[in-house]
Amino acid sequence: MPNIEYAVEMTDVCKNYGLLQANKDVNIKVIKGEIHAIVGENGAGKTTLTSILYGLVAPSSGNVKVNGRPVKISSPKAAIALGIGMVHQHFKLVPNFTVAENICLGQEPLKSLRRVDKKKMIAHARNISEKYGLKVDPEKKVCDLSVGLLQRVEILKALSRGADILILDEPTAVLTPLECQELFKVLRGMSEQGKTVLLITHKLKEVMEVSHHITVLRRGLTMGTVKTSDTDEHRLAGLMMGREADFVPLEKKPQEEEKITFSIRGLQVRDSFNMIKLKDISLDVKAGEILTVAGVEGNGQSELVEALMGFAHIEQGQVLVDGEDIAHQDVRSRRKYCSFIPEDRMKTGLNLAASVHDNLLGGRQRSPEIRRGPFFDYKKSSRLAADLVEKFNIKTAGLDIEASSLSGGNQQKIVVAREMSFGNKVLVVAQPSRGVDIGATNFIHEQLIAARNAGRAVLLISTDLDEVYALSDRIHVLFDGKIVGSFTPDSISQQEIGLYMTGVKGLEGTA
Amino acid sequence: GGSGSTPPAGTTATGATEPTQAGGTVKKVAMVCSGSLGDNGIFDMGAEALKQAKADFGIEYEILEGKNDPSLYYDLLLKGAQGFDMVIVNPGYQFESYLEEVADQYPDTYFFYPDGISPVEKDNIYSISYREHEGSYVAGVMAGMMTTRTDFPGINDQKTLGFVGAVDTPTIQNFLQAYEQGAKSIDPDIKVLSLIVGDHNDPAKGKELALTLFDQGCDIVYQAASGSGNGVTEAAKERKLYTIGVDTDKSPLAPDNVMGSMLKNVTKSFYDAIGIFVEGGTMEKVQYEGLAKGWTGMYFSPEFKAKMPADVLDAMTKTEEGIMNGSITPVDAKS
Amino acid sequence: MPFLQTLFGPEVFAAALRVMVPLLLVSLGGLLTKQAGIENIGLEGLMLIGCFSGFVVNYYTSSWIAGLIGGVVFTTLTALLFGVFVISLRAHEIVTGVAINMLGLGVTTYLLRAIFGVKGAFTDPRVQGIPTLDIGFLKEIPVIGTIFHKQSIMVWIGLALVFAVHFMLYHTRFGYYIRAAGENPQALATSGVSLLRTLYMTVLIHGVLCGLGGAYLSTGYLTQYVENMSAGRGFIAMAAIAFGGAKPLRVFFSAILFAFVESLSSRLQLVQVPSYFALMVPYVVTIVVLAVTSWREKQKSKTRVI
Amino acid sequence: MKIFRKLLLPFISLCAFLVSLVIGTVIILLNGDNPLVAYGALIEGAFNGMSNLAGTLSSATPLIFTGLGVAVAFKGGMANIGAEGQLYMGGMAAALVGVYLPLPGFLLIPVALLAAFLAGGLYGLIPATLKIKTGTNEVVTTLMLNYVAILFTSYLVNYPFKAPGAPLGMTVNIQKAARLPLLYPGSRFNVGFLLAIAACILVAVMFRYTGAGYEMRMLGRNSIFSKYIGVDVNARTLQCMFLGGGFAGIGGAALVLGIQYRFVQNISPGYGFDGLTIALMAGFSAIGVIPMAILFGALRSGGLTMELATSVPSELSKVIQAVIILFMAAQVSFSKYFTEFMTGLRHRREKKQGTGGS
Ligand SMILES: Nc1ncnc2c1ncn2[C@@H]1O[C@H](COP(=O)(O)OP(=O)(O)OP(=O)(O)O)[C@@H](O)[C@H]1O
Ligand SMILES: Nc1ncnc2c1ncn2[C@@H]1O[C@H](COP(=O)(O)OP(=O)(O)OP(=O)(O)O)[C@@H](O)[C@H]1O
Ligand SMILES: [Mg+2]
Ligand SMILES: [Mg+2]
Repeated sequence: MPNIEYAVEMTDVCKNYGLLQANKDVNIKVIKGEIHAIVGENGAGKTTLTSILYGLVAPSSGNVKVNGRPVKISSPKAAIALGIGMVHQHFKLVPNFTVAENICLGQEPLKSLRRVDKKKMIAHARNISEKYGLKVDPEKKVCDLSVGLLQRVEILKALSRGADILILDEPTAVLTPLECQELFKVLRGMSEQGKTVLLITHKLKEVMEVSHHITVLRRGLTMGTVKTSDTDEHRLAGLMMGREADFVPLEKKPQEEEKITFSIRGLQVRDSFNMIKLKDISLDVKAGEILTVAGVEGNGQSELVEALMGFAHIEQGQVLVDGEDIAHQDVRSRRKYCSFIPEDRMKTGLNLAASVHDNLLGGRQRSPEIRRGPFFDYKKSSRLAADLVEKFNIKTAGLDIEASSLSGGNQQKIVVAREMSFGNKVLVVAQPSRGVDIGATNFIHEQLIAARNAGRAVLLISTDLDEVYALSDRIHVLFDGKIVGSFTPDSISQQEIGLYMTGVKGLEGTA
Repeated sequence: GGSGSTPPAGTTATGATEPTQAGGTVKKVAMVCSGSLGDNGIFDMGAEALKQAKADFGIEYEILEGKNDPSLYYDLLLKGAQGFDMVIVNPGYQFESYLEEVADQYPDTYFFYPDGISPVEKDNIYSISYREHEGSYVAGVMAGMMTTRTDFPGINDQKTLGFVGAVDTPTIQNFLQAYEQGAKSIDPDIKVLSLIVGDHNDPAKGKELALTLFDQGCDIVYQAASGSGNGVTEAAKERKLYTIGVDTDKSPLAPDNVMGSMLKNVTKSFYDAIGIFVEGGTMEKVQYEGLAKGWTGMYFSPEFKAKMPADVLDAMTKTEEGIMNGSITPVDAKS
Repeated sequence: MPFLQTLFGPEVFAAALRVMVPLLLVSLGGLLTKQAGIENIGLEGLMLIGCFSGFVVNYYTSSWIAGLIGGVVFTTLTALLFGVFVISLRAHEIVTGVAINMLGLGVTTYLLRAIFGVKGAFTDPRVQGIPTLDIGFLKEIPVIGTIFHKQSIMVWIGLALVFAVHFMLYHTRFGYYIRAAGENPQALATSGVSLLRTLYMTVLIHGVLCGLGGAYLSTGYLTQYVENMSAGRGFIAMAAIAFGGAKPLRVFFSAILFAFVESLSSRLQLVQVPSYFALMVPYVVTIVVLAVTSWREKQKSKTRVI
Repeated sequence: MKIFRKLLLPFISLCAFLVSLVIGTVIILLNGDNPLVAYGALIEGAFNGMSNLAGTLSSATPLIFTGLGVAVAFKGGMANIGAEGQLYMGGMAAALVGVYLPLPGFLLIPVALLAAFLAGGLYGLIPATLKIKTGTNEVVTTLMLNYVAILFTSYLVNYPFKAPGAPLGMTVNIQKAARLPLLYPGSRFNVGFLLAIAACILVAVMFRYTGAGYEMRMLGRNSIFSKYIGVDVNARTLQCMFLGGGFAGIGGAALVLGIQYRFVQNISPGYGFDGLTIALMAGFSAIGVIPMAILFGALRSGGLTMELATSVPSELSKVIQAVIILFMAAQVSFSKYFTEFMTGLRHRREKKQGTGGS
């Protein structure tokens, strides 16, 4: 093809982390003005590749060209100078700064005496937040925001810098359908203005929807670039996983028993600012049922999970497991009946500084399964860990390496593997497939269904409606700390449920 | 030696006439220190003595520093005992338990145990201890008389004296109590305000404490605070008031504000001991001395002595005689 | 109440101010690195270097300004060494701090002997003390007068620096960068600010402040050098920093508090409190106050209502 | 490759060590001495012959204990800068038992050690309690408590328990039966060293092979995660601080019962702080503490010989120590760059051989 302008050309890019190779001679060409998707399993090297482009990671070898000119991008500063912007998979925000300060970081407006102009910052933040339809209070401290809001700040921060080449590393993982649509509108708009977008996501549906070209990575190698119109989700999945993607549709066996295993009665919880976050929540989960609490981030799901895990103080109400109230038990005793998949894997779900082995053993440190007498038996524990790694095919260089060096999705799999392995009768599951590739997502879903079919009670908290529809027996919608509606998946469309989630509908019902 | 005639740090010491050599062979002396040089105290004074002895008696010497690390003391003492004829165990009490063993292993080595009396009796251990209280008593007498001499520049009529000590140890108490006793012997109404720095090398705090005392109406502050004492001297200089130095002559630091120094003449005592050792003389097993041997006592720089009222100087001389002939007995806080 | 007069007379405050300044300057330096996320227990060593180099330069130039500059320069160089190891070589900051302390003590002691041939203490009339500022009209005012007139110039500079540092941290870009670097270096780096540049500049500025503190101790507060004369002030500074939450104004107040309690504790000895217990007071007070404040913060964060 | 990873760190720390020696050499040359002589003396004084070795090991003994004390606390998430104070409290307790308790020999030593452990441990509980109850930063409290302990013990030996006639605050000598048995006569190398090794092994086993150890390890790295997997965070915090303080306390006992045979005021030249450095350099590994402590002991006792054999003064050997510490501290990052470089080479080789290398 003669006169095609490439915004980005990366050739033979390699990156070694210690003994591990995250990128092996990766080649990718991004045409100016297109939306170019990068897909691949967890650990395929997507984040690494884009981090190299953004100057965050120094490649071990390889060449990068931007707008046709060969460049050495030694730091994000250099990348920014080249008009590159990035939305990071693991948010890069300053906890004790306000939203505005985070958005303006590095380009603060100045007033007299070279003082930073705080008013201007706030105004600026408010403007772009409205402009891009991602609502967030500019004066709130970032450390007080839920994951969903953090994602919005991260995106706004990148957009506000008006980059010509924008990299988005799994921006939609925690956004609601409406927010996703908003974002895609923005991206399309950018590409129409001749700006280039590099989009990383595990949701092939989105990829097919917005992208022009798709580059597939597998285990650090480029599997090639395809025109979106020439392919489909199934072929992509196959290319990503290197085998035929054969997703047997998840079949649920009909519920026979009506026994209520897990129920919440009149739950009230405040957040650290003493604001009521959950008002009089009541719900029942039957044995062999998946009950979903759907809702937009910041409406109380986080608090719900924390309360159930025993992290947040329960002000009023009961949490009953087979009729026994565990509302005021400590975490250890709760774990006897319940397993938890927390929404925040980085801090809560995992000990990133500890080995994969130690992470997989969490909660078992006292159980005889891994002991001989009073002591750990590393034969037993390693076997147990190895089995989990195998069963949940977690991609890791070994049991004794730090969890931090695993890719996001594989980290998530560790949490899921551990929590599933206890076989508790109650599962509290928050955002189980956040940032997880389709293979793994499908696998995790299979596991949840299996648990359900085995007669366990599963309480799912999720913002991903596809997931919600794929798994739920019943759906409760949480808005502003209240349950504003309950449905069965077949009784309501995604669009309509979206209206409940955003409070457009449903309030009159509970008022 | 009476007040004023006592020379500073053992310059004209006995037998310093011409370099002598007992038995031709060069005598090797080791000084084993629990701490490190630079303490403005017993280690530095000891080093000074060795330097003079080398010049006058042609000895060879080594100084082994223990850096206040007890786990090294044993090695230190051994290394000193090996290949040295005389070991100055400085200060003896820090090395007591090791000395007991080492002195047996090296019967021909001559162990010199300063600043205390060795509880272990051995033929080759010689203890010396200082009667700081004698000199301090004299200092107290002087201060007691001076603090009301309003005709003397800076002196007020209040009967308040000051004292700054490094750390509250028996030795420091020995300085303080006799000083107080001496002052009260002049006038029972005299108050002595005492402050402790809590550190041997914190001149800033020493100065702060001295200023505090001056604020309290003290006009003469007696310092027994080694490194921290330099701060006291500076405070006196700043306020144009007076301090009584300690250990060595402090007048060079502030000629007009150092109202004499109570020498704890370690240098002289070491020097003498080495002299006796080199010349093969005999030395008492235990010496507990002060004025009589000039190991402690007041010293004035000639300039300042000229300023001192005659009657005060007489009184000091009388006191010294009294102490030496036993008619005056200063309190001894060490025993 | 002569007893209370002893404990709380205006002299006590004047003393507190004098005592505070070296502590304050070093604390200001330390809080910067702390804000940038570097725990630095090498303050003691840096301060000592400042004491020594300030004194030596002053000795040879007989100029207090040159002395201050000298102290600042050498201390900053040492701080740079600290920076290279902690920032570029990613050495453990506490180990590095410990090493810096050993280095400071060792080098100064060695040079003291190498240069002046003395050990322990050294002073010389050639050294020109930092002048005091005699503010006439203040003298008239009763209490204020006793406290403020005739304080060293460095007292005033120190006070000014408190606000300077506050301004820098909370009102300039660089201040934002420092704090961001401390909380989430990645966030700063990805925002296009060079993390290295920020950290190194912070470490250098912190060196300057430590140098001032040290030089003031040996050529302003005193005009002499005594081996290891920083005497633990670097560690007290760490406490002041933690106590003030590494915020300049609060650190200023904790420095004042420490200094005040310090001079108070000396005076306690005058009312017959055994010295060992009197000397304990500053440390115990620190712990108690720190505990109380932390506890109150904890309560607040629990029941803050928006 | 596994082997390669295992050998890497030792190799790197060796390099770091060598670099620091080079710098030390420069310093010695500047001082006008022959580095070979100096280092020769250093090594000889540290290791040559049983008596020198004994000297090294005996000065390493208290350091192992304080190092262990710090390591345990840090591993459990408590930044314990207070080993010095805990050492003083332990030493004092041991001294009092050793001096005053009329017990038969075989009981006296165990009781004294136990007393030291308790004293140090309880003293360690103060900052731990403050932390869990009020959230007070332990770095400062432990630091301050050092001074308090030093002053407090000084008071005790200057007033209530003062040895009559002593010019400095100190207790009288402990009973002969309370002295730790010597392992090499003519030195202070005693069973305390073996106890120290045993303690390290014990702790290592606890951390690696017990639930409590696992929980402390997790707690030290991520308290939220620990809470989430059901760890009683407060209890564990107290426990590991008690352990840490206890071992530092025994360090004091080793000093009193094994070396000085009495408590003298300001008995420690900073074993607690060296313990901190040692623990950090050992990466808080209980076993790693042993070689590090021995390295420090060697530098100390070898330093003496060096100072004797050359004109290198004590403060310069301090500087050399500091330099060594600096470079040992920097080793980790060296190793990172080194591995990635090696992996790059491997990859290039594989490419030449045509294999994709996946
Ligand atoms: N800092 C690091 N240190 C060591 N290994 C790392 C590091 N970062 C990533 N890796 C490894 O590099 C490989 C690629 O990681 P990367 O994050 O690029 O994968 P990814 O495609 O982004 O996966 P995901 O979709 O889960 O985010 C993974 O195997 C991961 O274990
Ligand atoms: N990219 C950067 N990395 C580190 N520090 C910086 C950076 N940019 C500025 N600073 C620091 O912040 C201080 C003020 O920031 P400022 O950005 O206004 O300086 P500047 O040179 O005017 O930059 P600009 O060109 O953005 O105006 C500078 O003194 C500098 O020390
Ligand atoms: Mg990724
Ligand atoms: Mg008077």
